[in-house]
Amino acid sequence: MDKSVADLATAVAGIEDGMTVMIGGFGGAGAPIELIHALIDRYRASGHPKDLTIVNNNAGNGHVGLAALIETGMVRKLICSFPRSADPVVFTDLYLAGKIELELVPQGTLAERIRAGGAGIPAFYTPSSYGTDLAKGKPVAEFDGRSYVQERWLKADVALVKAETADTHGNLTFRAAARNFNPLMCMASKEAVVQATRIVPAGVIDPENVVTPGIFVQKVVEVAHPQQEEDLNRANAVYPGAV
Amino acid sequence: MDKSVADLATAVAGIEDGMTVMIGGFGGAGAPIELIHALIDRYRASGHPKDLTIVNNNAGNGHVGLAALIETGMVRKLICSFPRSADPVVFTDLYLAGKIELELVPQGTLAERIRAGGAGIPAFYTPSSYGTDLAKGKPVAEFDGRSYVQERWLKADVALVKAETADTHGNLTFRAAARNFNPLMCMASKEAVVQATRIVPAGVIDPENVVTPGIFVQKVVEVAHPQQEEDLNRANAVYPGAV
Amino acid sequence: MTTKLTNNQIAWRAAQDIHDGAYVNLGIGFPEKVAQYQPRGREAIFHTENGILNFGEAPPAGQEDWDLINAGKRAVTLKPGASFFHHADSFAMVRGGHLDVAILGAYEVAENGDLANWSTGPKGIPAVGGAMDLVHGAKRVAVITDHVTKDGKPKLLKRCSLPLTGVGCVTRVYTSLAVVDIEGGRFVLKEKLPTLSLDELQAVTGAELLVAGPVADLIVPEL
Amino acid sequence: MTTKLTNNQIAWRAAQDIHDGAYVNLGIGFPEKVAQYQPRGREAIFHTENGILNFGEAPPAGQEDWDLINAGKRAVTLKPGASFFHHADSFAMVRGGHLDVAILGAYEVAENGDLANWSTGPKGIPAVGGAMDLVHGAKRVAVITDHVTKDGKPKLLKRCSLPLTGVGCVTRVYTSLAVVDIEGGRFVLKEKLPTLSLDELQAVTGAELLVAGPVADLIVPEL
Repeated sequence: MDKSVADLATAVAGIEDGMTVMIGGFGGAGAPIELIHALIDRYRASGHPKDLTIVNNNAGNGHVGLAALIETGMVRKLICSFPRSADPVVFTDLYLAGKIELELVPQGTLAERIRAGGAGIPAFYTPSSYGTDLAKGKPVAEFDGRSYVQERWLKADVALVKAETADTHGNLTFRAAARNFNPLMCMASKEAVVQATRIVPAGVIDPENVVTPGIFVQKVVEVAHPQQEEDLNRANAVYPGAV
Repeated sequence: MDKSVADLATAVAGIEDGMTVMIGGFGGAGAPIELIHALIDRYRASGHPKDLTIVNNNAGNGHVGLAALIETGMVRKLICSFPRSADPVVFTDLYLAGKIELELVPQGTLAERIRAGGAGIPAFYTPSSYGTDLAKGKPVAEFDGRSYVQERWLKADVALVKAETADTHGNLTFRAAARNFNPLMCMASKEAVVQATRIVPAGVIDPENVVTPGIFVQKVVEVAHPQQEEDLNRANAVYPGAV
Repeated sequence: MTTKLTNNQIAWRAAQDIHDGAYVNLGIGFPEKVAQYQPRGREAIFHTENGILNFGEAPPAGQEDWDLINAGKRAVTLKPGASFFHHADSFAMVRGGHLDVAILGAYEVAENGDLANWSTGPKGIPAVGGAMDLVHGAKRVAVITDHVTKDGKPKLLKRCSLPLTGVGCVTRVYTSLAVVDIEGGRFVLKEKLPTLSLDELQAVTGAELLVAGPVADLIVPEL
Repeated sequence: MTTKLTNNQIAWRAAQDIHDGAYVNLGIGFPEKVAQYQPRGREAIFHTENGILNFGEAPPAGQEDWDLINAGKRAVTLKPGASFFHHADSFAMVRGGHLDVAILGAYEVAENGDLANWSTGPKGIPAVGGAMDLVHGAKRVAVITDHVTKDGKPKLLKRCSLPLTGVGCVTRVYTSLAVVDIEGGRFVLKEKLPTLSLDELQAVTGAELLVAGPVADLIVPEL
């Protein structure tokens, strides 16, 4: 079994018009910049994929990574918790112009909905957002005298994920807080596509230290020197362009 | 911060009559034999704690560990998925005599109910047990054309847990398949009491390799040479007795 | 009647349908035998509910590590690329549809796909384990079983009489006499022992066997 | 009116109530200051939603590791005993009641414990982050805030006018003028600046301040 693929273009080849794509990362930590840029390249060359629904905690920053994806015009809808960041002008302009949809989800609910999607739990109850505008239209129920909101699972066709080490079976480790949503998105997508700083033979990662077992991963591609969104933005990088 | 306690008796001192106690382990792997035996010692010396509700995957084997706890008469009710094992005569006899209650839960539902208890999710839906006797009396709901059973969280007053390495903050690693229910039970209990093969200073365990973060753990006690239920049973050990 | 397949032979037949790279859960007991008969050149990854992916054969007697066991509490070994995880993650794999195949034993299977394999009724100690989870989630849920009970009664039935493990969950049954698919709430015969007539097979089956296409000979090596 | 406390002084006061060994989440921005004022001899463990327990101060400029950030996306460092975990585990800590204290900022706090701190209304881009999760689950949810808005209007109100973050969730408010508890759906004054009269304080508070016991002087060092 070898889940590694040769290049980034092959890695993102399975994404089609109208798909839901989860993208890992919280801010720049764990953001799979190279996979996102490969997807932008494909769109610019072919006009596809478009009308994507993207799931991410944020709405991108500056003009690279997720922000660049949005700027390119491929994204129909964003599901996220915090689209207001340091420099999200790309999303802000499109949103205020009514050109992109937003589904705003509390961060913990977003994480749990994604986990539920991966774990086969179609719905669950959470206290988060009870009594607020974000609970409008959702079923509520009382358990042990307290009120809760029912939330539905969230699944995706594809997840784009950044890992530190991957083995050929797709077992993954992450780096520091770059872990964030990445393991959950692997679980919740039909095809989890992972860029890893290194790909090693099966057996190299200690079974005790595997964070995401390979069963949740379909493709891995090595990106030995991944770019960090924060560094790119501090250099005012623009993609495509002088990245 | 130092969550380590000096001895097993201190570790189990917080368990009172009528409490719900989760006990880690699947078969003998990850079963906190020494903590269980310390609890039996306390009961034999003082008559307390009694009327316990125990949550475990199984019903014990032979006459040590959980089986010995049940045999001692401290347990009013067992919540488990598989009380029929190699040698569960202790539970079998008491159950058939109507002297112990049983709540039978599918194994995956048991795990998820415990995680839900730890994660603040009061209820969730699962396909498991739909249409079976174990779903009787539980609410059902349809999502996307498929039927699901509503299950409630499961929490405990105390969890007895076996880990491999603990640090003074209560960060834990486990050993192989001895992990099983142990991390979940730490999450779902007010007081997670952990026996670890070694206790190390905070900072020794790589933050990447912590399986259970210390926030879920209240007490750790070192048991440098833990007994393995399977070995004890193969030697026909009986507790208390020639263990 | 013809000589039926042995359990090893049923397990062998089931193993032939496991594709390279498949993630597979084998139920406790008889289904565990399937792992022995993986076709050469194919690499399946075995999952056990208690938290291991990619475990291998039992170690030699005396070399067991009792922290390294499968759901049947038997000692196993690890293969390269193995991983450990807790029970909630393990059943996320099961319930979340990540397993390609689950192969289970059965007391009864009904033509509507219902399975009964956890309880023989109100007497004795009930015990369910992971069976009710495994029947939901795996992309393909198959059963391996003798075609009839020890008393000679059919195990493939119109409706189950014993307490159900799952509703409408089984898609293929490998028996000691035949391979039967469940399609649209009916048993569809796919393979049968060549020495057995359709009438003979129908006589020991508790619901109608449809023949919706060619019925292949069920040919299995001596094992 | 008397000189109000600076943000640093409000943060200092809030820090005095954090017990040794407490697990604490500090909201983005102003609440992050609380970490600087941990009393000597007490060790709190700080949690950040994006998956770190026991992080420490910012590294020197130029030595940032942008994979090691807090929920405010600022670079942090690690203290001994730190751990990393994914977002679902992180919010299990939050929602599951494992944090001892969450300290958040506020646009408005109501006497019934309602909090509004995520949206100033329908204009602009809505963004909620982890606030709606943090207000549920932590054993104690405290707010630090100026006592009034920049326009001098009360932020402690009978009922919130802005979109709610959580219902009945706040138990203590540290302001630039006072420390106020929420008990039984009422504001109960616990401490006030010694130079400020009760009437003066009431005049800038949008709901009645109960005095149900001794009111201590709110005394804070120069910072």
